Amino acid sequence: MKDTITSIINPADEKGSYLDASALDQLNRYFQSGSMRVKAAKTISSSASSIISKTVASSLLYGDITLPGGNMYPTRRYAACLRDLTYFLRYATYAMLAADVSILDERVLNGLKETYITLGVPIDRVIEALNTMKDVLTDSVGTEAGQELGVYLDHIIAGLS
Amino acid sequence: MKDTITSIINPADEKGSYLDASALDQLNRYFQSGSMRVKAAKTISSSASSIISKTVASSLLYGDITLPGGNMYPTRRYAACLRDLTYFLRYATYAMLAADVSILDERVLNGLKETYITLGVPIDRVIEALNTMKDVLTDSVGTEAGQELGVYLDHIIAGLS
Amino acid sequence: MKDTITSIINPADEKGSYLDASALDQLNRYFQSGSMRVKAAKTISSSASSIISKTVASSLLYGDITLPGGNMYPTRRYAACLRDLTYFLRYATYAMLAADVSILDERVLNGLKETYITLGVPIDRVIEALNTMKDVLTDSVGTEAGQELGVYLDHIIAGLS
Amino acid sequence: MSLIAQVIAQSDAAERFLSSAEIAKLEDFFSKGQIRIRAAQKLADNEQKIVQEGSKRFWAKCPNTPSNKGNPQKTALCQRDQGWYVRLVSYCVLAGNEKPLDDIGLNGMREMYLSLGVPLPNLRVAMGCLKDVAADVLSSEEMAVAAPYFDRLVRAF
Amino acid sequence: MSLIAQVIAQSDAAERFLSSAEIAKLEDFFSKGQIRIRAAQKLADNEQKIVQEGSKRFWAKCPNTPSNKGNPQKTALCQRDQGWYVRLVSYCVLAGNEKPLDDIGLNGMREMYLSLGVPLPNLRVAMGCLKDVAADVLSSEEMAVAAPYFDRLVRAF
Amino acid sequence: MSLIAQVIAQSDAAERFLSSAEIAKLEDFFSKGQIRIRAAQKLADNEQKIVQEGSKRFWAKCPNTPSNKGNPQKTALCQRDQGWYVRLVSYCVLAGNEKPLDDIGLNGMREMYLSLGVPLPNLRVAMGCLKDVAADVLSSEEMAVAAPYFDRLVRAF
Ligand SMILES: CCC1=C(C)/C(=C/C2=NC(=C\c3[nH]c(/C=C4\NC(=O)[C@H](C)[C@H]4CC)c(C)c3CCC(=O)O)/C(CCC(=O)O)=C2C)NC1=O
Ligand SMILES: CCC1=C(C)/C(=C/C2=NC(=C\c3[nH]c(/C=C4\NC(=O)[C@H](C)[C@H]4CC)c(C)c3CCC(=O)O)/C(CCC(=O)O)=C2C)NC1=O
Ligand SMILES: CCC1=C(C)/C(=C/C2=NC(=C\c3[nH]c(/C=C4\NC(=O)[C@H](C)[C@H]4CC)c(C)c3CCC(=O)O)/C(CCC(=O)O)=C2C)NC1=O
Ligand SMILES: CCC1=C(C)/C(=C/C2=NC(=C\c3[nH]c(/C=C4\NC(=O)[C@H](C)[C@H]4CC)c(C)c3CCC(=O)O)/C(CCC(=O)O)=C2C)NC1=O
Ligand SMILES: CCC1=C(C)/C(=C/C2=NC(=C\c3[nH]c(/C=C4\NC(=O)[C@H](C)[C@H]4CC)c(C)c3CCC(=O)O)/C(CCC(=O)O)=C2C)NC1=O
Ligand SMILES: CCC1=C(C)/C(=C/C2=NC(=C\c3[nH]c(/C=C4\NC(=O)[C@H](C)[C@H]4CC)c(C)c3CCC(=O)O)/C(CCC(=O)O)=C2C)NC1=O
Repeated sequence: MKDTITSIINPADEKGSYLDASALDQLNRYFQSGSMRVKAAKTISSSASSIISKTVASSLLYGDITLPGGNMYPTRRYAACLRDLTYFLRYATYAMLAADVSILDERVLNGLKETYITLGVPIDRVIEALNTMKDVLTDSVGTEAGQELGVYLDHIIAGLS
Repeated sequence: MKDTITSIINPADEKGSYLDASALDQLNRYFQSGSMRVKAAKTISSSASSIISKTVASSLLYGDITLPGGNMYPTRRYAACLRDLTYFLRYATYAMLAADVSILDERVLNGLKETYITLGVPIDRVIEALNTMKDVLTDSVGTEAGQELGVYLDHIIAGLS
Repeated sequence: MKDTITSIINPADEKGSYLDASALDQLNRYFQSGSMRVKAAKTISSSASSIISKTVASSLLYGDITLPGGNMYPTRRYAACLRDLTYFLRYATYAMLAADVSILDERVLNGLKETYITLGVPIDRVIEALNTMKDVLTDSVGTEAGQELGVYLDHIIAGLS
Repeated sequence: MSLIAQVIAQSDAAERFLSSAEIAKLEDFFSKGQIRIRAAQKLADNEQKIVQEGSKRFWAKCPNTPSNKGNPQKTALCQRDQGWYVRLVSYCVLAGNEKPLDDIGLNGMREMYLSLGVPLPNLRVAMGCLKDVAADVLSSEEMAVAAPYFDRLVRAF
Repeated sequence: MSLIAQVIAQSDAAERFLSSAEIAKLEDFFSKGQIRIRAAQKLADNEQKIVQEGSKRFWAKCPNTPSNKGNPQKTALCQRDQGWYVRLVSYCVLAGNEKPLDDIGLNGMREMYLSLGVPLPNLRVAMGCLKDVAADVLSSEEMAVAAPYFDRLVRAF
Repeated sequence: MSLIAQVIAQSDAAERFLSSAEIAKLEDFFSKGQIRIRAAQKLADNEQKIVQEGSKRFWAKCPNTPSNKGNPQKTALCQRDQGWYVRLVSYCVLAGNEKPLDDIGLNGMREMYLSLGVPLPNLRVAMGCLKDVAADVLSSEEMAVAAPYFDRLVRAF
C-alpha cells in the first residue's frame, strides 16, 4: 500500500534530493491532523460490531433480502454480509489513518464489483448500507472524523458504482 | 458434485418450502433402485483390476499402439492408460450411485479431450476401450446394472466425441 | 532440459532401434570435447564473482545508470543486476557443458525480455554487459572454451534482442 | 450434499473404489428409504402445530426473551425461524446427513444472532422444545431418523 | 536425462556453480567415453545372440512361464521384451545413468505386467540370464560400465 | 513504507481492527511530528558540513581506504555515498521507521560493496563519523529521533 509519507519520500529519492518546502509543508499538515485520525480509529476499534449491527438493522433487515431467494438468506450469506461490511469499515479506517485511498483499491475494490455481480450480490443495497454506515459513524466519532471517514467510504461506493 | 437428493432439496429451500408430491415421488423411485446400485458398486470394487485387464486385452493389445511410436509405448504410457480406464470405471460407478452425471463433467471430462489431443492420445481408441468396458461390465454385474452403468460410460464417450 | 546425449537417444527409442553410425559418431565427438568443457566449468566455478565484478566495472559503472533515476540505483537494483549477470554466467556454463541451448530457453529467456521491458531494465545495457562478459571469460578460460561459451552468451543476447 | 454424495466424496478423496464400510453405509441408508419419506412428510404436515406448541413450552421455560416482550414483529420472526429449522430437519431426514442443516441454518448462524442481539442460550431452549413436540408427532421409528438432527440443532446453540 | 543433465539439474537446484564433487563426476564420465561407445555397439550387434541364449537359460531355470507354454505369440512377445531391455541397457551405457531404463522400461512396468498376468519373479530370472550372457559378450572393461544397469533391471522385478 | 503503513500492515495481517498497542504507536509518532520535521530540515541544510567533517574524521581513524589513496574519482564517489546515507537518514526521521534506509540503502548493499571491493569495516567507521558530526549539528531532542537510524547504519556494515 502507499501512504502520504511514502508518497512524498519516493519521488524525492528518485531525484536523489531532500524534501522541498511544499512537501515538508504537506507533511506538517498531515502530522497536525494525526491525533484526530487516531482518536477516531480508537473509537472504531472498540465499537465495530455495534456499528455494523446498527448499519444492518437500519438499512437491510425486515424485507425480502433476508427471506428465501434473497441474497442475505441463508445464514452463510447473512454472515458474509456482516463480514463484508466489517471489511469495509476496517479498510476505510486504515485509509483514513494513511490519508491515502490506495489500500482500498488494492485490497478491497480490486475485482469486487465483478465478484458481486457474479454472485448476484445486489450492489445498490451494498451502497445503501455504506451510506447508512457513514451516518452511524458520524454519530460515534463526531462530524470532523466522520467526514474524513466519509471520504473513504465514498471511494468504495464510487468503486462499486 | 451434485446428486439426485441435493438437486431436489436445494430448489425447495430457495422457495423456503418443503418437498412437493412430485419431488417426494422422484426420491421414492430413486430410493427403491438403491440396492441394485449398491450391489453393482460392490461387485466392481472387488473386481476392478480384472475388469480393466479384460477391457485392455480385448480392445487395445497386440497391435501397433503398444509398439515404439504407439501411444501405449513405453511402460509409463501403458500404465497411464490403465490408470485412465480405472478412473473412468471409478467415476462411472460414483455417477451411477448418485444417479447424476455432474461428477463426470466436473472431475473427468473437464479439459480431458484437450489434454488427449495435446498428448496425441488416440481418442477413437479410448472410445473403443470404453465400449468394450460396457460389455465386460454387463458380464460381471448383470444386464440391469450394466445398462445403468452404460448411461455414464456413454456420457464420457459423448464428452470425448 | 534437453542435452546432447538425450536428444540422440530419445528419437532412437521412438523407433525402437539402437543408435546408428552417425549418431554414435556425433556422441564420440562430444565425448572428446568433454575435458575441455569441464576444465572451463571448473575455472568459472572458482572465479565467478571476480568475473562479474570485472564485467560490471568495465561495462556499467561510473555513468548515469547507477545514479538516482538510473536502473542500477538503488542498492537493491544494483544487487539485482549482479544477480542477473551471475545467472547468465551460471546457465551459460550449464549449456556449454550439455552442448545444448535448451536450458537457456527454459530457465533464463522464458519471459525475460517482457520482464525487463516492464521493469524498465535497459536491454541495450544488458547486452553490452553480456558482450563484455565474453571478453572477460576468454581472458580466464582461454580462446577455445571462450568461443564455446560465447555461443551460449550470444544465444541469450539473441533472445533479448 | 447428501449422504450419497458424502460417501462418494470420501471414497474419491481416498482415490479408490468404495470400501466395504462405505458400501455398508449406503446399504443402510437405502434400507430406511420409506421411513425417511414418511417422517419428512409428517414434519411438513405438522409444522404449524410443532411451532405453536413449541413456542408455548419455550416461553414457559424462558419468559424473558425478545419474542415474548409484546413486540409482535419479534414474535413473528422468532416463530418463522422455528418453522425454518423444522423444515431444515426434514431436509436432513431425506438427505441422510446433517449437511442441509449445517449449510443452510448453522453456517454463520452465531455471527447472525450475535449481531441481532438474540440470545443463543434462549435459542437452545427453543430448539429443545421443538424436538419434544416432534417426538409426539412422529412414530418412534420415524423419530429415530429425525432425532439426530434435532439434537445437532440443540448442540449448535 | 543423461548424467550430464543430472549433474546440471542438481547444481541448478542448489542455485550455485558446479561443486568439485560435481566436476569430478563429469571428469570421470568423459574419461570413459570410448569404452561406453564400444560397449553400446557390442550390445547392439549381439542382441539376437543375447536374447536367444538368454531365453534358453531362462526356460531351463524356470520352465513354467507364459512364454514356455507353446503359445508362439507369448514366446515372441517375451523375446521381444528381452530385446527391448537389452536396448535400454545400451542407452544407459551411453547416458552414464539409469534414467533411460527407468523412464522407458521401469516407470509403470509393474502395473503393466501385473495387468498382463506376466509373473514378475519369472521376469527377474529372465533378466538375470540376459546379464550372464552379456558378460560373455562384453570385455570386462566394457561389462564394468554395463553391469550396473543389468543389476538395476534384476532388482526392479 | 512509513510507520503508519507498517502499523496498518501489521493490523491487517492480524485481520482485526487496530490493537491498543498499535494505537499507542501511532499516538507517539504523531506527537513528535514537529521535531521530526525540524530534524529532517537541519540534516538537509548541513549535509555538506556533515560529509566534509565526517570524511576528515574518517580518514584520520582509517587512512588506508580506497577514497584516501589519491584517486579523486574514488574520493568523490565515497563522499557522494556518505551524502546519500545522510539523506536516507532524513527520510527515516520523517517516516518514523528504518524502511527508507533499508529499502534504498541497505537491501543489496553488501553484495554491491563486496563486488566493488570497498571494505565494509571501513564503511562502518565512516558511518560512525557521520553520526558524531550529526550529533553536533542537531539539538539533543532532534538527535533523539535521528540517532536510531545512524545506529542502524553503523550496525549494517
Ligand atoms: C434458514 C436460516 C436463517 C435463519 C434462521 C434466519 C433468521 C433471522 N432471524 C432474524 C430475526 C429474529 N429472530 C429472532 C428469534 C428469536 N427470538 C427469540 O426470543 C428466540 C430465542 C428466537 C426464536 C426461537 C428474533 C427475536 C428476531 C428479531 C431481532 C430483532 O429484530 O431485534 C433475522 C433478521 C430479521 C429479518 O428476517 O430480516 C433473520 C435473518 N435467517 C436465515 O437465513
Ligand atoms: C477484504 C476484501 C474482501 C472483500 C470486500 C470481500 C468480499 C466478498 N464478498 C463475498 C460474498 C458475499 N458478500 C455478500 C454481501 C452482501 N449480500 C447482500 O445482500 C448485502 C447487501 C451485502 C452485505 C452489505 C454475500 C451475501 C456474499 C455471499 C454470496 C454467495 O456466496 O452467494 C465474496 C465471495 C467469496 C465469499 O463468499 O467469501 C467476496 C470475495 N472478500 C474479501 O476478501
Ligand atoms: C520398453 C518398455 C515396454 C515393454 C517391456 C513392454 C512390454 C509388453 N509385453 C507385453 C506382453 C507380454 N510380455 C510377456 C513376457 C514374458 N513372458 C514370460 O514368460 C517372461 C517372464 C517374460 C519375458 C522375459 C508375455 C508372455 C506377454 C504376453 C502376455 C499375454 O498376452 O497374455 C505387452 C502387451 C502385448 C502387446 O505388445 O501389445 C507389452 C506392451 N511394453 C513397453 O512399452
Ligand atoms: C480423474 C480424472 C483424470 C483423467 C481422466 C486423467 C487423464 C489423463 N491422462 C493422461 C495421459 C495419458 N492417457 C493415456 C491413455 C491412453 N493412451 C492410449 O493410447 C489409450 C487408448 C488410452 C487408454 C485408454 C496415455 C498413454 C497418457 C500419457 C500420454 C503421454 O504422457 O504421452 C493425462 C496427462 C497427465 C498424465 O500423464 O498423468 C491426464 C490428465 N487424469 C485425471 O486426473
Ligand atoms: C543510495 C544507495 C546506493 C549507494 C550508497 C551506492 C553506492 C555506490 N558506490 C560506488 C562506488 C564507490 N563507493 C566508494 C565508497 C567508499 N570508499 C571508501 O574508502 C569508504 C569506505 C567509502 C565511503 C564511505 C568507493 C571508493 C567507490 C568506488 C569503487 C571503485 O570504483 O573501485 C558505486 C559504483 C560507482 C558508480 O556510482 O557507478 C555505487 C553504485 N549506490 C546506491 O544505489
Ligand atoms: C535464472 C533466471 C532468472 C533471470 C534471468 C531473472 C531476471 C530478473 N531480473 C529482474 C530484475 C532486475 N534486473 C536488473 C538488471 C539490470 N539492470 C540494469 O540496469 C543492468 C543493465 C542489468 C544488469 C545487467 C535490475 C536492476 C532488476 C530490478 C528492477 C526493478 O525491480 O526495478 C527480475 C524481476 C524480479 C526481481 O527483481 O528479482 C527478474 C525475474 N530472474 C530469474 O529467476
